[in-house]
Amino acid sequence: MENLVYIALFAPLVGSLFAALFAMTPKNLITAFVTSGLLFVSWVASSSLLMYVMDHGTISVNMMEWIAAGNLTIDFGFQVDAITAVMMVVVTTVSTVVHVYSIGYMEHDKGFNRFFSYLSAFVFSMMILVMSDNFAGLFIGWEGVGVCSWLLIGFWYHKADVSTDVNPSISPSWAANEAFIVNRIADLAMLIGIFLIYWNVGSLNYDVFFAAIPSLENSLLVSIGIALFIGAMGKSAQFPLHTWLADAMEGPTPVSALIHAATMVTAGVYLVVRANPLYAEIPNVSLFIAYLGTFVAIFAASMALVNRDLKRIIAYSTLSQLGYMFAAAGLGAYWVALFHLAAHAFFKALLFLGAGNVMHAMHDELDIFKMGGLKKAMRGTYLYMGLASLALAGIFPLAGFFSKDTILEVAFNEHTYIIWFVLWITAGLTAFYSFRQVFLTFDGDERYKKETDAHPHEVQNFVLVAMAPLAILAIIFGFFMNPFKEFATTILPAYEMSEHTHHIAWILIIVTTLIAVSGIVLAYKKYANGLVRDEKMENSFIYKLLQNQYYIPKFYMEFIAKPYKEISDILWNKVDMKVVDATVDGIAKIIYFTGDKSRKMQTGNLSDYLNWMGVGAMLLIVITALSMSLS
Amino acid sequence: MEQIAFYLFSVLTIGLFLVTVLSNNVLYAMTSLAAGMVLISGFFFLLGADFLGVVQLVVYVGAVMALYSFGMMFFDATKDIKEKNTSSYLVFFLSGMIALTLVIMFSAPIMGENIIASYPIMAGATNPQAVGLVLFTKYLVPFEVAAVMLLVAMISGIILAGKKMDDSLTTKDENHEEDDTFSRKDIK
Amino acid sequence: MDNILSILIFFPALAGLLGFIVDKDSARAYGISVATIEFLLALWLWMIFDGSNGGMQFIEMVPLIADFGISYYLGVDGISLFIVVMATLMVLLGMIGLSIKKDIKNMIISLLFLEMTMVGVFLALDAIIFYLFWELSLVPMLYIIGAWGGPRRVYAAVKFFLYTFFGSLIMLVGMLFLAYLYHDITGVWSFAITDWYALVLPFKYQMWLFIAFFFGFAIKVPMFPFHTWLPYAHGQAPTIGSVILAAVLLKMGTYGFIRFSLPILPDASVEMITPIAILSLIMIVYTAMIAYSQKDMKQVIAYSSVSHMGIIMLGVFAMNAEGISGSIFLMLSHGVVSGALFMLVGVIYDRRHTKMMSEFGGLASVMPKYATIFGIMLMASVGLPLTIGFVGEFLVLLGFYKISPIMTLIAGSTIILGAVYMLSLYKQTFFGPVTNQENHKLKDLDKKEMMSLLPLVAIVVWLGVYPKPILEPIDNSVKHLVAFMDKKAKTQEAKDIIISTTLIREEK
Amino acid sequence: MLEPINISMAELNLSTLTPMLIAIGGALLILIIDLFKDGLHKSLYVMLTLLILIIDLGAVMGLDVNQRGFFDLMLIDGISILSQALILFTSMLFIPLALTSKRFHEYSYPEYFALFLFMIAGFQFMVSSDNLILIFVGLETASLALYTLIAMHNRPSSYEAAVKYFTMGALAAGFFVMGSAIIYATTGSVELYKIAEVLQNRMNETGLMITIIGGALVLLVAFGFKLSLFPFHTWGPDTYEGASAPLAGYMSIIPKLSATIVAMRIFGMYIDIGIEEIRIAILVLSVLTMTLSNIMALVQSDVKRMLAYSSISHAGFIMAAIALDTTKGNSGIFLYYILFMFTNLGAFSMLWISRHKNSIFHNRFDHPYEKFAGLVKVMPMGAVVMALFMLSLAGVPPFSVFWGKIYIMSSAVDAGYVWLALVMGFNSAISAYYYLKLIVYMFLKDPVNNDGTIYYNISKPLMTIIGLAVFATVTSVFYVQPLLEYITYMVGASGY
Amino acid sequence: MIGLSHYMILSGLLFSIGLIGVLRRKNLLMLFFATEIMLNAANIAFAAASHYYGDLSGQMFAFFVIAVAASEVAVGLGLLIVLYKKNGSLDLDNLTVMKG
Repeated sequence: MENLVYIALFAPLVGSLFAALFAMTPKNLITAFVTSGLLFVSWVASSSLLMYVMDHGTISVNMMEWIAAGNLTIDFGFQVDAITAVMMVVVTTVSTVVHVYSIGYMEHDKGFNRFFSYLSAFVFSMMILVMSDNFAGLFIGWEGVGVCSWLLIGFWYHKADVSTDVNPSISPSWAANEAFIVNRIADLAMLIGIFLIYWNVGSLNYDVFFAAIPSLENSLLVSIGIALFIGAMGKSAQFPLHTWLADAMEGPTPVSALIHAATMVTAGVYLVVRANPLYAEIPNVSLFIAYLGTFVAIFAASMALVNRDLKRIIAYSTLSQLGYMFAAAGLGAYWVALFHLAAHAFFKALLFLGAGNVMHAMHDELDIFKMGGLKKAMRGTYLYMGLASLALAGIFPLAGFFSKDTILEVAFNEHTYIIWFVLWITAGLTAFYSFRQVFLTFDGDERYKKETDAHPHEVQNFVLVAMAPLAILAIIFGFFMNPFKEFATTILPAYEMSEHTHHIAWILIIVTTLIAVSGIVLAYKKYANGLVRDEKMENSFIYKLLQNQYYIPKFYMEFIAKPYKEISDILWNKVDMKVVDATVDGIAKIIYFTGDKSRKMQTGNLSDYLNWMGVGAMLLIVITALSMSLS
Repeated sequence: MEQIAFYLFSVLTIGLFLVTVLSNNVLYAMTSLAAGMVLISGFFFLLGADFLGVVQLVVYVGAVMALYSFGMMFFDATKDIKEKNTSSYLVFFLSGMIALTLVIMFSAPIMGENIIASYPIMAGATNPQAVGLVLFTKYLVPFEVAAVMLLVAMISGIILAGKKMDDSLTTKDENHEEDDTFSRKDIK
Repeated sequence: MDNILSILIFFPALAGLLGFIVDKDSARAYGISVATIEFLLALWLWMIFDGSNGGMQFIEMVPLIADFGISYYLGVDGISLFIVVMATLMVLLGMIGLSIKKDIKNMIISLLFLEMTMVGVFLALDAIIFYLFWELSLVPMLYIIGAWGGPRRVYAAVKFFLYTFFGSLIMLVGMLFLAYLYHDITGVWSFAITDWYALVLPFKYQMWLFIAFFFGFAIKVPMFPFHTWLPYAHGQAPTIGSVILAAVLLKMGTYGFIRFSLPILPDASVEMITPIAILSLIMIVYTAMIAYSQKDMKQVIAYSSVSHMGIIMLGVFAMNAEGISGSIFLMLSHGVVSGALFMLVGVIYDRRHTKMMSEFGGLASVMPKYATIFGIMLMASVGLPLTIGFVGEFLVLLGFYKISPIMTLIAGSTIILGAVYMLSLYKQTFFGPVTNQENHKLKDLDKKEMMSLLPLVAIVVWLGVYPKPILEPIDNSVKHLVAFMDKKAKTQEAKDIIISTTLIREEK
Repeated sequence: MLEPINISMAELNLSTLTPMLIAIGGALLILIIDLFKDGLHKSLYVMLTLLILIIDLGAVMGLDVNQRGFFDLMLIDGISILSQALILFTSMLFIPLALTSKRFHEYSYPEYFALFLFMIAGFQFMVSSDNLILIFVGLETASLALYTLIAMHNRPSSYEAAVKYFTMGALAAGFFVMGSAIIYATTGSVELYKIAEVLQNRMNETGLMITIIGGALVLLVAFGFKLSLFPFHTWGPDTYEGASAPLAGYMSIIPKLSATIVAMRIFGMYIDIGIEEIRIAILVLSVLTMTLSNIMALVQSDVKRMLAYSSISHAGFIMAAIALDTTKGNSGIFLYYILFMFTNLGAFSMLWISRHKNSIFHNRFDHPYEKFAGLVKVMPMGAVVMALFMLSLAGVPPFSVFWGKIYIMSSAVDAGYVWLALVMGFNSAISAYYYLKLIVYMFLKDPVNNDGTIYYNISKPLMTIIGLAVFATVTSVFYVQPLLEYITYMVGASGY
Repeated sequence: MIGLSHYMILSGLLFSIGLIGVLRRKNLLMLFFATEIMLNAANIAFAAASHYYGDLSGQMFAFFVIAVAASEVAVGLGLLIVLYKKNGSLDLDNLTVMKG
């Protein structure tokens, strides 16, 4: 089994390195085949591991010692347990699909080989992240996916910067940097968490740490919990570190599908789920997580309502769904969070890939106001995206229905009715914006004919075929909820609904389904027959507020980025040059100046010299008189 | 008697030397210097240092003054020398302060009670005899060194005042008249 | 071969002397050959070095001025071994990548002499010998900066020399005072560091001595506010000068703290943790911000060096094996990474004769290999896990966390601020469209440049993934050191703060 | 009538006098040779002087430590032997600098060499007596000869230099005599060991302290002049500039060394008997000297003048060691002088070989910095050698001056004057700037005048001397130990 | 009764007068006069101390001082002659080529 672990882990790396060899050469299909093939291998290995773990429980392997200093020993240790196995399968599944999809999507891109190299490298990092048996290993993966994300968001690095009016993300490279830097802020907190663990437990291994939790003080656990969660907030783009995710849509769409929907952004959720013994001990923090998640869910959904950018809408919906996951995890329903994570991965990836098809067809036009009526040209894509949107909206029997409803039930069950209510509202909003997007894109008049010079056409068949597994999973995954629960709860706490909740569960389901359906209906009413722009509404304060993402990016720009730059400039020009350096030079100058002044005593006139001797004698008298009187 | 002589001589010496340092006329200065020297020999006689007094007269009034006279004639310094004595306040302040310090110092009970003379003035001998005795035993080496010093002074005087100094080899360009065999051979 | 250390020190110098005879056109080949031999010697030293032994090895001792206690006293332990290896490596790679045409022979000879002094500093166990090499290292560097540098090279070179010279003279007084104290207690004159270790000094003296040493080391490091010579030196120095300066010369300062301040003055070191940490934090944050506002690529890296040196300083004063080992490892990694970055800037400077970021943009499209290597080094510089930069930084922050969580948090901002300025640099130069027409013609890395950069890339990855071969000997020596300090410390405060690893293990 | 006095030759211990007699005899020999034959080449006289100095050195080395001779007038103790040997050795190194390829006025006089030897004899007398009379006479002999030697260079600046030096010297002589008179008046003796005894007894007399200290101060003025301490140093730069380079180099060492020895004897005595004020006065003077002359050296534009100021600064360094009055400090002085001598010998020789007859780079200076610009391109070896000397002067290890510096700094630390060591450190740092300036000119600038005639005055003997200086400067670390051992023994043996 | 102090004070005063001359004079020849005064002042002190202690060393010193004074005059005049030949003046204010 150990070999399977290594195969699952290193196959993507091999693929990545192989592709890297061709990174600077023109497009070569072999890179795509090799990487995709190896990913498939990894998927097979992961799936077998899943099976194995189901039967035999956790597998642990220790590859080698990584860092050892003082009392600290960090190994490259991997363990595959239920959580990991689920994550591995999700990751490999989505990434295999995305790889294959990319063969079509990146067909004409100059950086074709490079793209596959990056993509596989990402998968490798993600695998490390989920497979590591200690926090340091997790951190490797954590940072690794960060870098790959940076590389992939900035994949089209050659694009120039534009002003935020034209493109709120400025440029791919700008967005990439933003993503990296924001993530780093969170990583710092995570590091602090790791340090706290080390100095109080003496080891970074999950097992050791979890075993030690009962003996640790609560305040300490709270600190660790907060620190780790801040880390998770960065990676999962929770408020207030969420801005990067929307900007990350600058990357190629497969990247958005894989990284910014299905896998990397869920790493935060994974962390919370993974650290469930910790969070179980600190209910206050958990509750905060739940509230924050809830807030983000509605917050992001609200922004999605008005956005015109196809990918950004999906990005906000991802954000919103991540909020759901955190809400579940925060409420203690870890397996539910994990289940929603998996389900979301499938349908969201599908949605993104569909969006990629649309983009392709529209020559990279993303404004849904400029589309419409695309269903004629792109039936398959329409089908996929509709399906995925239904799943997202939580319509029976699609995967989203099961997972989302369970979360709502949990919220209800925990008597956190506010959470339930907000999430319930959000479910409605979700349904509305998803279908607003679907209808604006595919239904109604063919606005693109006027607005653009695109000639939309369906993508290659193999691409559609490649997307099929995701579609299938999006449909059927919900039915695996019970086996999933059984499997996951082998190591996660089994969350059971109270009797009461059980009884009214069907009411909740109906209520939820109702709001989702009404959302869809509303969207249909408004948009299915073409776009009617409501100037008044678009100029209203709330609309503007939402469109500008509550002015948060602007706020960050104006109150953090710009002042930072200005302070830096001041520090350099004013402080470092004019104070610190000038002091040093000033001392030198004073010495030099004194020399210049005192050389004046050397007048060249003997008479003055003789007088100096007299002065000297006088000086001696004064010195001695002083020292005599002092002593 | 001794007191009268001391004070008289003191006042005179001080006066004469003041003339020496303050007068703008070189002739006055020199004359008063010579006179002061004579008076100083008077002090020597007063103090029983007869030999020293005589040497003082011979060397100073005889030799040194003669040299200065020659020098003065050479430099044609009889004409009034215009000196720009700037910063005289400083000069007088410094000298005054130093004088004051010295006076304070010397007002102290300098005279030691228990000091045993290393080279006592012998009872039976005249001063020149006693001086001679010490000079040619204990101080023979300094005496000889003084001789060397005078030789050095003589050589120096001759060289410096000599004709050879008129033409400087140091500044003479010798591009066409290279130095003798040695350097030509060894120049790199 | 018991005298391998002497050979290591004097081989380059001898080769430098003989180099006067070598023909101008062959000088570079000569230099590379000599540097290769020297590097192999260093590797060999590593091979025969007993990594499990934390003490000094290959000790050589010849009394020089016996009456004054000065002897030619060399030794190597895990702390110094790798810095020496790195120094020889950087000289070798620097020479391979050398692009200077003017007076190349003088350059090669200067480099070889510089190599002698660098190796000497790290191998010396006698304070005066240490000081000797320490001062002597200024001379070739002065020449390298002053003769091949930019427009303000003379100013930069002189500033570098005088500033360091000034600091080290204060340090010298400290050394003399220590020797005096040693003489006072034992009746014997000795400048041997190992002898000094045995001294248990009153707290007051420790403080004064600490301050004296501090000036010498802090200026070299360079710690805020003594850092202003560095941007000039780097800004004006030729590539090779910057490489050596950043990779090796700066490490002398931090090495000095480890070699002198900590074991000789443990109580004072503990007492001074807070002030030093505050200075280090200022270095870390302040210079990172300044780096962000630079317009010259090289200045960014120069200031980033200061910032990273701040982390190293923190690690040194973490007073536990994790932190100190980490800081030594970080010295190595910073040496490799900043050396490589300076080489990379040199590459572009050779082509365009400018280092201003505004002149570039979109280089990634024109020079993909260059951009890749730069990117790898950038990631190592910002401390990405599995690159060399992470291990040290992680250990340092981890170690210092024990001292002060808040300060660690501030210090940790380096991972953010570092990313800010490095990514901003990368974006400005490598990303975006190629705006400047001249950049279209740029050639990617040639063979020579690849030869000098690829080994560094390999090291960056290798030691990032598998730092054990280096970390373990370092750690052994550091544990040795920390245990020693723990034993020697007198004040309770110091005893509390210094965490001796072995003791903890025993408790467990 | 007086009794005849019987003196046995053995009691006189004439051997104590032999070294000086050899020098004087040699000088007379040169004068006589000149009488017999005119126009002999200077190389003859140089070699003759060298031989005489060698014999002299042999005689000095043959002396036993701690003996007195000639009615206890001569005092041959360790420091006397040491300093005589150093005087002779240094003279031997400097005198061949006369063998330039170009002709200079002073070397056309055989009397130059005679005066040189007389001067050496004067210095030898000065250092080997504790009788103020002999010290004074020796000092004056040497000084008068030296004034003449300076003036014999025969160009306007050398007269100016000689006159300035002479006049200030005359004033200093006045102070010396006055100081001695005060001491004599308070102690009734002119011999230091007796003075010390009497002073010790009279220390407690009320009101006398002021006179005791006053006398020492007046003497200190005189020595301040000789040692060129601030503010009595003003002759220094001008005289160095006016004198020929070898003589300037010589003046930076030997007259100062002799004066240092005497100062060590006199002021060491005062400090020994516990008059702290003198120590403080000396310390203040030396600190002022090293600092002020250092910063004045910063702004010089002529190398020789810079070296003059630097020598003054080094003298301040040394004077500080006198104030410490420890065996280590006093040994340090000798060590410092020896090591400093090699370097300064080299530096001034380098100036000397680059001396042009007419100043072609500057209308006043012989050796402006510009002259050396880009030297490394024109004459790499010369530049490297000069740089070595500059680094040594700046106190960069392992070159010679460094060892002297740390030894003196260490003795300051030992004596509890850590601040003094720090001041020395600061000054070394400041001084590095102007030494560096020359290096910067030589290595980092482009040549101004590239006709390759900078080493205009070069000759084989000069190169040999420079080679020696380089060798001694670079390898100093190997001979410091035996030297130090010897010096410490000698100094310790003579009770300082 | 005239004591040693009287003579010493006289000597001190004369010394100071000499000092005035040295510090004040610009003409080298006249400056030299002043140095003679200083030496003579010291001589009086020597002779007086010698007298009061009944010791001859002081007289010896005075004797040698006179010798030195004479030598100095010789050398000094030699220098002055050279200087005068070249400069045509003995004024110190003309002797300021070297400075700074």
